[in-house]
Amino acid sequence: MTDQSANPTGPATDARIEQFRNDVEEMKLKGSSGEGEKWFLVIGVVLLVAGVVLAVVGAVTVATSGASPADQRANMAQGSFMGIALAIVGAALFLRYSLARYLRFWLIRLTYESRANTDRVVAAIERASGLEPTGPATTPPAPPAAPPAPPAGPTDPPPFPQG
Amino acid sequence: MDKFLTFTVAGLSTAAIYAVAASGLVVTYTTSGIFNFAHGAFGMLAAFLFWQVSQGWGWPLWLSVVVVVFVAAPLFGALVERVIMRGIEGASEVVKIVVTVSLMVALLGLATVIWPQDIARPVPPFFEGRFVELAGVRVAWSRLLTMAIAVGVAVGLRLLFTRTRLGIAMRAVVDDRSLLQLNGGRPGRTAMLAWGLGAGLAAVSGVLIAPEQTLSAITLTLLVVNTYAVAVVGRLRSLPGAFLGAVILGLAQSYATGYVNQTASIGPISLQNLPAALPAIMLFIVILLQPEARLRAHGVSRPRTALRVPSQTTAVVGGVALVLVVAALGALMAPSDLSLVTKGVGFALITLSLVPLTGYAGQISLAQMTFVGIGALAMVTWGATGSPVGVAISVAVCAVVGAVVALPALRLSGIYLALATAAFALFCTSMVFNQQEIIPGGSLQVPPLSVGPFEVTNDYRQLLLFAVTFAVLANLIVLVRRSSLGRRLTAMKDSPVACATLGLNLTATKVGVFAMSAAIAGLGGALAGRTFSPDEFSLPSSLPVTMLAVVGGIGSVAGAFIGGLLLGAVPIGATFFAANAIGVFRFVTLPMADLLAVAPGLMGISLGREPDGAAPQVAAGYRAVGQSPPALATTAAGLVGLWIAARAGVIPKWSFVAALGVFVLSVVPLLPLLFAPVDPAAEHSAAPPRRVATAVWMVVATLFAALFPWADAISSNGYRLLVILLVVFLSARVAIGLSGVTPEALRRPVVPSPDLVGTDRPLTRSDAMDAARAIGISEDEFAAAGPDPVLEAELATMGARVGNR
Amino acid sequence: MNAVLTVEGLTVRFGGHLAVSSVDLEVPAGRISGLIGPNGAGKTTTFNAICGVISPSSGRVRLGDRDISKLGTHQRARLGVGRTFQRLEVFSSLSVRDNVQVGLEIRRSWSRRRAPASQFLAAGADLSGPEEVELILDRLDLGAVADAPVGSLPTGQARLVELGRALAARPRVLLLDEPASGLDDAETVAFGELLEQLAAAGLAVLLVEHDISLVMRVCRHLSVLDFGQIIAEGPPEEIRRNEAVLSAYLGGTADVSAEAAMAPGGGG
Amino acid sequence: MSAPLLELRGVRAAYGTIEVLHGVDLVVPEASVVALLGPNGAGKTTTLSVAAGLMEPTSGTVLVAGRDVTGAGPEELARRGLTTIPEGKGIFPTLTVRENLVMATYARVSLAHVEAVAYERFPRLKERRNQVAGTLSGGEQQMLAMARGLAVEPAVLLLDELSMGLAPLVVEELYGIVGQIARQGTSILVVEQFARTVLGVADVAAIMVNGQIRRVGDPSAVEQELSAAYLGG
Repeated sequence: MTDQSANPTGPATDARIEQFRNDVEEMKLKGSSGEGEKWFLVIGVVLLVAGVVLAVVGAVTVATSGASPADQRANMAQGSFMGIALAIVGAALFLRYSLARYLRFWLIRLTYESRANTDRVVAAIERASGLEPTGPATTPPAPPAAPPAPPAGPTDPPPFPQG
Repeated sequence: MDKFLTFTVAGLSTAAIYAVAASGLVVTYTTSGIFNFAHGAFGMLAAFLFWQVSQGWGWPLWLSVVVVVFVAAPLFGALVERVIMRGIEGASEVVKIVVTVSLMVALLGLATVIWPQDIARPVPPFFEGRFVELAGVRVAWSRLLTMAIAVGVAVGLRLLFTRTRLGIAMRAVVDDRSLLQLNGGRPGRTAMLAWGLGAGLAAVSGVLIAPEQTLSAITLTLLVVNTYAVAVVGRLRSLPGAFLGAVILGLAQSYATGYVNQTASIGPISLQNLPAALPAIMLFIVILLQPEARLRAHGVSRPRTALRVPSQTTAVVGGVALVLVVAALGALMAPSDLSLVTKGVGFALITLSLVPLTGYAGQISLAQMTFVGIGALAMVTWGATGSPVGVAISVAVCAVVGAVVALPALRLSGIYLALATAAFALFCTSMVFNQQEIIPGGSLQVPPLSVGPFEVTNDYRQLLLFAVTFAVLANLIVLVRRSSLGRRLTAMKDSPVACATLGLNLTATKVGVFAMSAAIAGLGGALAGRTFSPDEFSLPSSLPVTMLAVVGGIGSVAGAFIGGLLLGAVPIGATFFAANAIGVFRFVTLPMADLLAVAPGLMGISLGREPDGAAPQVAAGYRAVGQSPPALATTAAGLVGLWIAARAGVIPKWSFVAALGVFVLSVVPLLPLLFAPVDPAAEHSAAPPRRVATAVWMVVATLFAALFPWADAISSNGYRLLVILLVVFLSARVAIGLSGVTPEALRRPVVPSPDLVGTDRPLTRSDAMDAARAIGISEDEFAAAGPDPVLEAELATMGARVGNR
Repeated sequence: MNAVLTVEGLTVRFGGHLAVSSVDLEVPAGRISGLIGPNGAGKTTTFNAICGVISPSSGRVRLGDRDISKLGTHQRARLGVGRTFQRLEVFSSLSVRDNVQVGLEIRRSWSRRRAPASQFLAAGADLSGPEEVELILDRLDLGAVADAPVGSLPTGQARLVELGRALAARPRVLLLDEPASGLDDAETVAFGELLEQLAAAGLAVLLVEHDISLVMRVCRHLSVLDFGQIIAEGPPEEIRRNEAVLSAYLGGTADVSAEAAMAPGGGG
Repeated sequence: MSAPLLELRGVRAAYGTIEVLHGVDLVVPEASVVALLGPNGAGKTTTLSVAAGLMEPTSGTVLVAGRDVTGAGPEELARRGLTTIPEGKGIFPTLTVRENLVMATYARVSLAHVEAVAYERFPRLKERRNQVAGTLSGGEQQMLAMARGLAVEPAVLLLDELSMGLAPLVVEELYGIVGQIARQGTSILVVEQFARTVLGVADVAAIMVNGQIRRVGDPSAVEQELSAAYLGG
């Protein structure tokens, strides 16, 4: 149409790319499952605190109000007990989503490391016994009992880097 | 001349309110594709809140306006979008309509609970007592203010939608949601803002209308229904069209008030209520003028679940069983309970009328009770002796009226049919059922049926009549579903365009189904044999019928029955628990009756998550029961036994509720197991020890629930109800364990969990990375796990050893 | 040859966008006519205008000697315009047999006299409804899946169901909109043979298809649509060498063999 | 060299239960034009949707500027400079030309700038700035879409089937602009059915068949393979 000449490439474009990299770096990511768990963690803490506060308030109400013992019982049942229940739920949530994260991590890591080590042992033995002289240690044979891995093309990722 | 000017000003002021309300409706519809039937209820809530804040709590006027219009309403609208509407985005039109209608009913119930109709709640007009002289006519400042606000809203919306990025994005999201995302817009947030804006506009209209009316939840909600007619002028999408419609309607209503002789009448219909009927008339005219909707080929999406069509044998057996059970139960009931139950089964007949229309053909009607009323009226007129000829005439009249009402709207999309039927209900209420000449004394006594020697002389016979009619009609409908017509209706629901290219006249077919549906509803009215008040034929009475029919599972006859019983259960429950209330702490006490008033609406809203309704799920769990005659018999016997025990005063009311829950949910599904022939090869067959365990469990669970002194052990009603629910739930879980079969509804899809990775198949690098990412560990951190030095050394020496050999 | 379907000066406008512009088509009986063209050239729009799903801004559609331009979709269908859809429009909650049966039942609901069955279903002329359905299922090799819900079928078979349903209405002219998409190679070949049988039995077929090898094999006449206009017409061999067609498909210079370049041509 | 601006690693994606991408690896390095070619139904558009964030992969990762952004919303990426012009017409048909340009301003550019760039490059759009976009001709609509791609100065540009339904001359002009954007240093991933169309602009061509990348190489070198892929070879 009118102007087919290209704008000159300049420092401005590099700056644009740089800015893009920074923007992407600062982007808040959501949607990963870790995010949901963080929320539960927060809810757990909030419930814990709210429950304790409610329990205390309930106890104070009992102390200050209610002429008759029946009234006091009612308040206790409805205020303090509810507070304690909330606190327990909150604590449970907190434990579930804080501890579990790390337990799971260690589990995966242990599984993975043990598997990697098994692979290396097998590879070493094979190498040593001359079964597969060219086979690099990085080609883990599938465990015999395991079902076949999902179809893997050229996209199959390289085995986990060692060290 | 003065008179003309006066009425013009009054009309323009009404028009201004309509315009504001309608623009809110158009904003939400264009941005989300959901026609908000609850729009009027939004405005109604705002009006009440405004009264509460300004009159109840005595806050300054300006602050009240700000709080209601600019804070509470928009937040509420955004909340509704986020919590309810986002879930039904891709749902069928029927579900969309039912969910918003349910929201309207729920809000109505809520308003009645919070602001009971016990006192008058006057709201003084703005600038009270201040007038301005215009061409010799005194015009209140408040009217000028109203008009000024409408103009302001018009200008504001115009600017918003053409000048601001947010407004343009609201229009863009309709065009192409994902393209908006690719541009960087956030459709979810845009939709929330649009709903907030819509609710804000509803609030403006509510606050403006509050001083002009006595605050009544139903009147206010329905008043804003008038805006449907206004919005239709702009084909529900155009703001200028809506404003034009508002002016036409406002002026027409005002002139009708001023110039139509209130005492004049056309035949038996007096013109006194003409202004109230004008919106409905206008809606019909506008719909008539609309060009036919274009057919579209979308490509057919796969249905969520294909509904099973019952065999005719099942239908016949079911019908006979229904009649027998109803007859047995009815014989045992006290007169007061009997009349309630009779009503409930009568409702089932009316929900049944929606099965061919909504379930098979995918169309919706919001005026079923109006057809009941027409049927009843025709019966009174032509069958005063209770003769079957009168019934036949009633049915025919309803079919014809139904066809005439539906014809114009059926050429357009489903939403117009919903609007047209709603308008028809309003029209009939004001022009027919509220006319002294037509229903003298404000009550309509439908003569009980009398066919030769069989006369319906009491409630029990009435109940039998309903049960037999339901059974027969249900069988006919199943027959229709299995016939060529049923296949055609299903096909039409699946792909209208394909049907048209095969030579099916879509409009004629739909009109036929609508007429059939109206006829069945009319039959329900003609056979009712009781006294109706005109209120029962109004729009607010029709809405729960449609809602609960869809909740019950409109695709099947059984679903209609469940829906009808749910509908009947509300008044039964309200009577049963009339004196009870649920206390939450000691701050709030909710009467059960109030909770039940909100319940149907909440059930309808829950459809957003279960669009197929309850029946298919329940049916899956109980199908085996229906196939085992001894199980069926035991079920009936158990229910009757419990009922007798309750009636005889052996077990108290609460125990009856608990035992009923336990019996129905955890005993009945196990019965087939108990009676199944012993076949070691069969999957669900049970070995004798398991049978004994099952039988023992059944007896223990039921007896425990029936004999536990609920009322004495737990003093608060609320806690008692919770504990009973818990017991019922636990017993159902045990039942599931015993039968070893997980009900369909409890089955969850298997989602691969990061916890399992590496244990069920070889761990790949991307699995490990996925897992690591899931718990927030970076790639580098993960890779840092170095080789084990001990193992490394071991390997080295091993390698050396082997190598040396 | 006597044209069953004649389209004259068909023009469809969406807003200011000219989707189809002065298109003329003739579809005679006993011949498979192809309508090809790049994506967005207006093929489906032409179909929609022929069967009355959209109304054209101008132009006429004639079936035999009768002008059907003013009729509604279902009236045109009753006169003998049958079609399938680019994106499947099957009745997915019904079984395969019921899909075909609905087609038949809809026909019987408006046609007292029996429309002459094409020779493809010659035996069907005197059959009862269920027998005719079975015959169609048999001819289309759908007997094995007759009771399966269509929603559960692979696309290839679902397309056959659509075809069977259209045949049950006994059309005089059949419009097929990309019937081979979703079919594998073997299925496509079989489908081509089926089309040839249909045409041999005297049916007029208008085929929109982007699988050029199929089009070249079965069509005896091609019309090429580009920007809503017919840019070339003639037997396939001629079209293959047509410069205008090549540039419509390839954009600019054309120096590879037509077939290789056109193969992915009208893809959508 | 720093991380490529866009990278897909082992991406699998499915519509419902039907997997259409069976592990796609694709790299778009800084300042290069990558053409993704392949026959209909190969999964090109799906690949683009995954890259743009419109679709979440069932497994595998999407890296933008070296950061794993799997699961990030498309709007977040778009606002930062990963611009996508989808298949067909990347415009809002009921908005006016000017309003369409307003929608581009989410990507942190001023309307004045967007309008200046768009109208300078396509004077025809200026004449029609108050016309509803749906009534423009096909070519003009595509120009409007491209104007957005031009004006927001994307760091990464994803283009889907630019040539669909357009006259050769228009396609040529549009690709001239693509080339110009590329020379500004923007990385471009362009999906096309025909290798010929992008020969002039692409640095690398990747051939996609049946949900997998079959070959990556010089555009002119892959052409032979491409026609084989089309003919089912």
